[in-house]
Amino acid sequence: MQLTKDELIEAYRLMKTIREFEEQVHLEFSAGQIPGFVHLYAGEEACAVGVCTHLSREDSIASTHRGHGHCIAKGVDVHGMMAELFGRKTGLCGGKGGSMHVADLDLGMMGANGIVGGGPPLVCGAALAAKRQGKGNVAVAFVGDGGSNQGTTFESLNLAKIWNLPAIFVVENNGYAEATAASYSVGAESIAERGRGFGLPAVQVDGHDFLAVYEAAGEAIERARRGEGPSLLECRLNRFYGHFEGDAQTYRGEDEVKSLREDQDCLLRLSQEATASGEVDPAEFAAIDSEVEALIKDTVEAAKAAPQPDAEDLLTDVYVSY
Amino acid sequence: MQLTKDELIEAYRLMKTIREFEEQVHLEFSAGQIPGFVHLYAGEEACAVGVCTHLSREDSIASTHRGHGHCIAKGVDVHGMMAELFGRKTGLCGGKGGSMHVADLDLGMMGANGIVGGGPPLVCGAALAAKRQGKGNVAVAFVGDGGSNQGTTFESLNLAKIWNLPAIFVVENNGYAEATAASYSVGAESIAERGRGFGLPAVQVDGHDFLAVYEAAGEAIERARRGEGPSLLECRLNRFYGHFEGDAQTYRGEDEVKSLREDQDCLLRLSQEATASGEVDPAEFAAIDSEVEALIKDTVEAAKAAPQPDAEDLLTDVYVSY
Amino acid sequence: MARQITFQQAINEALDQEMARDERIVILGEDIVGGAGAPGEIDAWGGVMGVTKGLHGKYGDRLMDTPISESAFVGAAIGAAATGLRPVVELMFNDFMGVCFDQILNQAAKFRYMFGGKAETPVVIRTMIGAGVRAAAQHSQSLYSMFTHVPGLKCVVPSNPYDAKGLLIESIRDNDPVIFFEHKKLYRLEGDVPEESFTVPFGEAEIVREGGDVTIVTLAEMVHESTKAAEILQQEGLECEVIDLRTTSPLDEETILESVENTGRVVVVDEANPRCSMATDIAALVAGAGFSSLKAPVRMVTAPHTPVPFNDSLEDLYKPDANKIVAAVREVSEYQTWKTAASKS
Amino acid sequence: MARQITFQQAINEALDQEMARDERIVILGEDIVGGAGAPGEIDAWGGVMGVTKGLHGKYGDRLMDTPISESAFVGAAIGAAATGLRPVVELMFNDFMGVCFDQILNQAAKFRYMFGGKAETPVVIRTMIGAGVRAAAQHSQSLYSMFTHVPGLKCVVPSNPYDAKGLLIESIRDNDPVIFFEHKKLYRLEGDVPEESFTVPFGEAEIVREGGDVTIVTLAEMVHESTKAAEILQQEGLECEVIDLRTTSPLDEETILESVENTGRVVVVDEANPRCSMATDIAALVAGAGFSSLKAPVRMVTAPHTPVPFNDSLEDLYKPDANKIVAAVREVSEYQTWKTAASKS
Ligand SMILES: Cc1ncc(C[n+]2csc(CCOP(=O)(O)OP(=O)(O)O)c2C)c(N)n1
Ligand SMILES: Cc1ncc(C[n+]2csc(CCOP(=O)(O)OP(=O)(O)O)c2C)c(N)n1
Ligand SMILES: [Mg+2]
Ligand SMILES: [Mg+2]
Repeated sequence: MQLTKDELIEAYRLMKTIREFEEQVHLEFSAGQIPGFVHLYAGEEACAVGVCTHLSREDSIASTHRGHGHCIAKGVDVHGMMAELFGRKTGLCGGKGGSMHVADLDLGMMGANGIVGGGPPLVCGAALAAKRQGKGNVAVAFVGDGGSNQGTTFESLNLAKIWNLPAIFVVENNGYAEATAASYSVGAESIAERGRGFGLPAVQVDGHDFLAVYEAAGEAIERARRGEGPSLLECRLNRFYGHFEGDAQTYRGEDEVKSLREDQDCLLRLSQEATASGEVDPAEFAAIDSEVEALIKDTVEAAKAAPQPDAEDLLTDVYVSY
Repeated sequence: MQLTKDELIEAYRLMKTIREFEEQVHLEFSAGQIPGFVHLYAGEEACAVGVCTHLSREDSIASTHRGHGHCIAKGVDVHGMMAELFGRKTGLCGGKGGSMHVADLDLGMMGANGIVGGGPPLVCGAALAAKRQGKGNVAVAFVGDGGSNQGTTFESLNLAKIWNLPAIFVVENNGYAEATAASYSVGAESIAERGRGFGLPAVQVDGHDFLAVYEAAGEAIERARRGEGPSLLECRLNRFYGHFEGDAQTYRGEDEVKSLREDQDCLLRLSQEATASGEVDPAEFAAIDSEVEALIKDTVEAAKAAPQPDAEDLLTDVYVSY
Repeated sequence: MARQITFQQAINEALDQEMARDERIVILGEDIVGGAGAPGEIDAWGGVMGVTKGLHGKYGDRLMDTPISESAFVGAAIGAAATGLRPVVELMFNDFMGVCFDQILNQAAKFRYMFGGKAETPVVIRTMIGAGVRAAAQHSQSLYSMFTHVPGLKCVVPSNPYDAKGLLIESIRDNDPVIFFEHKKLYRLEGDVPEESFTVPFGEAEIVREGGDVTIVTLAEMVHESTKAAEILQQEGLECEVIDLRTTSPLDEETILESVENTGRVVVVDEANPRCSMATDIAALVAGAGFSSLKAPVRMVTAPHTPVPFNDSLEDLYKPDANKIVAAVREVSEYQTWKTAASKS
Repeated sequence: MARQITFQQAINEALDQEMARDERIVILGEDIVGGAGAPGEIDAWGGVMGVTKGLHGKYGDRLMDTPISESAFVGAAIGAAATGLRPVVELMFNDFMGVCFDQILNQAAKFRYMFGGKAETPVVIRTMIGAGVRAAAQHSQSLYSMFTHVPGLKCVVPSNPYDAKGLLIESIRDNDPVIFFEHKKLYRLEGDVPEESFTVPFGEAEIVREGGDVTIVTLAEMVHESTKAAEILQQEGLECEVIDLRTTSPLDEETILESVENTGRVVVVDEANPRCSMATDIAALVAGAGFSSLKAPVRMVTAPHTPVPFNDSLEDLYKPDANKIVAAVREVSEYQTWKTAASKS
């Protein structure tokens, strides 16, 4: 699987967009501008982008509470997303969803999900729909290491297997579920190993390595497109922020985040590799960086200027007569 | 693990008691004497007895909808059971439970269960209680091949593993969940294999072979008693009757049941082996057979003669003031 | 005379006609074909009650047996609904909602609202309710009140073959998640059902019997006990209006309130447990919007606040029946307020 | 003056005192210690709201962090309760009942009855309810009506620190499964709480404010909005009696009915969705046993029949508040029946 230079640059742009989006959300949340529960994806960008680069809008993904990265990687509009986080009428969900419920069904983005383990069953359904439609589409469930312990996830692995569904389960093992270490909560040798116990081809990759994720995801997705059934992909990676915005992170090691930022930054790694090999000029990355920064700044400003929902919106989008 | 002759005879007696209990229930149900949903254990006796022979009343078991065999193997009173199936006041649950809810907490029998997958979480709890009490007791969950697909079961395997609980998951793979073949519903190579994916020691044994079950269960239970954590034991066996009483069983192969009765009868196998080796005189088994037949006949007669619950019983054993 | 078929046949026919009409419909559930992977007959069961029997022969792999993984397959139906199919999923007994409730409560019910109207979830969950077959505490519950409590779900509780067919077709064509409750005691009930396809709209209760003295509001199997009670009471000169809700969400408030305006006296008959229930829901409606017409306390005839007992006679005591309904109607009809006493004198 | 602590501290103290008293108590839940297996601080969280913080230091492995496997660990708590322990389990948000409801609905709630009284299940499930913190549709529900519907469960809904402590201790000592609902907006509320151990009995509502004109029946956080409303109304010369249910199952019917006997006018205030709810439950009680005293329609002030929206102003609109309660009380107090009109003249 070879990436063209344009594809690589596009992947970098998406990863940078996620990073910048999250950094700005972090600031706005700290400033009290964004309400509710917010979980940032910064540090994990290579996974979402490495997987979603293989997908078209006819393919589906279901996400988690930590959903911004998956949305952006799937092509969801960042203005709509930012406005949604601010709860504005112009948000993707009209301000009724917020960070944990960003969705764009038209783009095959089935929603972030406030319920850990909520997505995998839904993805079995999307994969079933894809299979019946017969156009070679696939569906991807993103699951955390914590979510990998939920019964719904296990059931879905088995269902996808026995129905031979074009489903891919991408486990983002960032080492923690809230404050609990994956080494404590996952009894198996690895989550991939557990997947193999269910009869799924399963591999573990370094989730900081965009190219590694890209390649492993490509294989799993191609297998699914060929009608050869589901796979599990365990990406080992790290989150740069706390579980949610506001988390003091005392459960982490001293300097853990600092050293992650220095040594395990998937963006840095991708750009360094690409510039070291001479494939991309550093200036090109720098140009993307400023474009993206401007774009995200604009989303924040636009969101702040956007109108609140109308009072009547409380009663729309649901059957109500009482 | 060597069984003494007395132990072997006692095991045979229990197996025969289960068989005879089920045969009589089958007749009484067909005659319209027993109401409700009834699932018979006939054919699977070696499993319940092979496992429970290792247990004392301080050890716990949780059973399934097909629970009569587990009850008898755990020492539950057959008169109380039969009366319960008939819904009588003298039944173990005062007639309020029926076949699917026979329980005797005093004997560590935590109940048959009408919910597939209901038992494994409960067993994690009983195992936790045993662990905290520190007397080397264990808890055993019986699960069907169908129940092995329930999310609650998977979660329990992981929980038992990470908490290093003295829990044993005995999967009774009788090839069917209702009319659905295990070969269809279980995506993994085997249920034992799936258990290993969760990090549990797991073996598959011939569930018609009492001695094989006895031995494998003994190892798992001893491991748990020593504080070395949970295991999974997959017993491959067969049920002689339909899924429930009334099942026409058209999904089964022609003569499937007939040939099972001839070739895969765990009772026959045990008695033949024991008599062939000269360890037990056939007359001893014959004597047990008639004792057991008389006993079970008596349970039926006693149940029929027993009183119905009183109207007031409707409102007892639960908080009610409205 | 019109054609008579059973409640069960009516459901089968609705599924059949809709599947023929719309390719996107698939049916998922445990043994809804039956015999998957087994050596014997395929389509061996058609579901545990045989309701879907025969459809596999016509529609092949549009019906799929599932493992006992309710979260996964109910969730799959929901996910498929959000991405282009129109699944009908069978959750064998409504008691099993416990192992898959999240997908209904937090996924299906919430999508449309929380995604700002950008999602449709046309899924139907067929499930069995009801006591009366000695199936004991875990297979006899009537849990529709819990689903009715949840915004975003529609809840259907047919009492007869005609409604079963018409409401199921309506459910399948609806773009919201619908929970379709089938009372296990009704499957063999026969009734007139047109052969052609038709729908019964949501939110329209049926007045199954007119009467000006007391209003009986009820649903599902209890419609029949209520009608029986009304017949007994007619002998005594008491005319009951019996209202069959047909759907609990949406609820036809008007039909209830209009009837109460006439009668001023209400008995609600609900087989389920009493607290926070459909019975209290109707009673509260009447106590609010219907208060000015009320001439007597609202009486609820329900199961007691206990699980369902196994024993036959206890279970019979547990369930509301015509006798209990008769007693309740008499009580409210004999009730004299200061106001009614005054107006009579 | 008595000692003041927060609602959250009251819960922590109740757990602490009971754990010291009874070895059999264990606490299970996600991050109820926090930091299991992690390199940093142990007891890092004490639960997502810090409620159990500090207990690990005293009681060590009697507190156990769990994986995100609610069915397994809630079920384990239930199984342990049936075999000799007295577990308190934290289900982070009550919205997550969907992934573990079977163990509550069909196991814990049913054991005692369906085993003919031969089982006890002394388990407490602590869980968070309530809207108001912009947590959106899946983290803001108040689902106590579903649990109240289920026979075999007891349901506790404290509104203040004193009750939180006394009711939690009572819950832990009770031999039935208890669902203990903590409103997330109350954790920081301060109030007088004795240092020593004490219990508040189940099934005894509290009259938090006396008044003869209108009865307001309410629970949890809404007690405070109701009190606020009562204060506003007092300015207008309307005296409200505010009743805090404290437990919804068992329910203190007498206190409600006695109050209605005095006032004849009732407003029920419940933050949850309106259908088949605690609001309808109380309304139905009053429409039945309280009917003879009723002088006006029973008004329910509840959330609308929609999921909880994320946006601040929509969420504020969603929740009942003092203004809405004031309006409802005015409405029922101004209502004139033929009877009351007549009796005045
Ligand atoms: C069913 C359910 N249980 C618990 C939670 C609370 N919760 C939200 S995120 C989270 C941790 C998830 O960990 P993981 O799956 O590893 O994802 P990560 O946050 O690391 O991306 C928990 C426990 C929830 N939202 N849903
Ligand atoms: C949660 C749940 N789903 C479905 C059922 C209906 N049901 C009862 S037994 C059964 C089959 C169980 O198969 P298996 O676990 O293999 O046990 P066996 O009957 O073969 O002993 C099913 C589907 C149930 N009781 N509970
Ligand atoms: Mg994680
Ligand atoms: Mg089986």
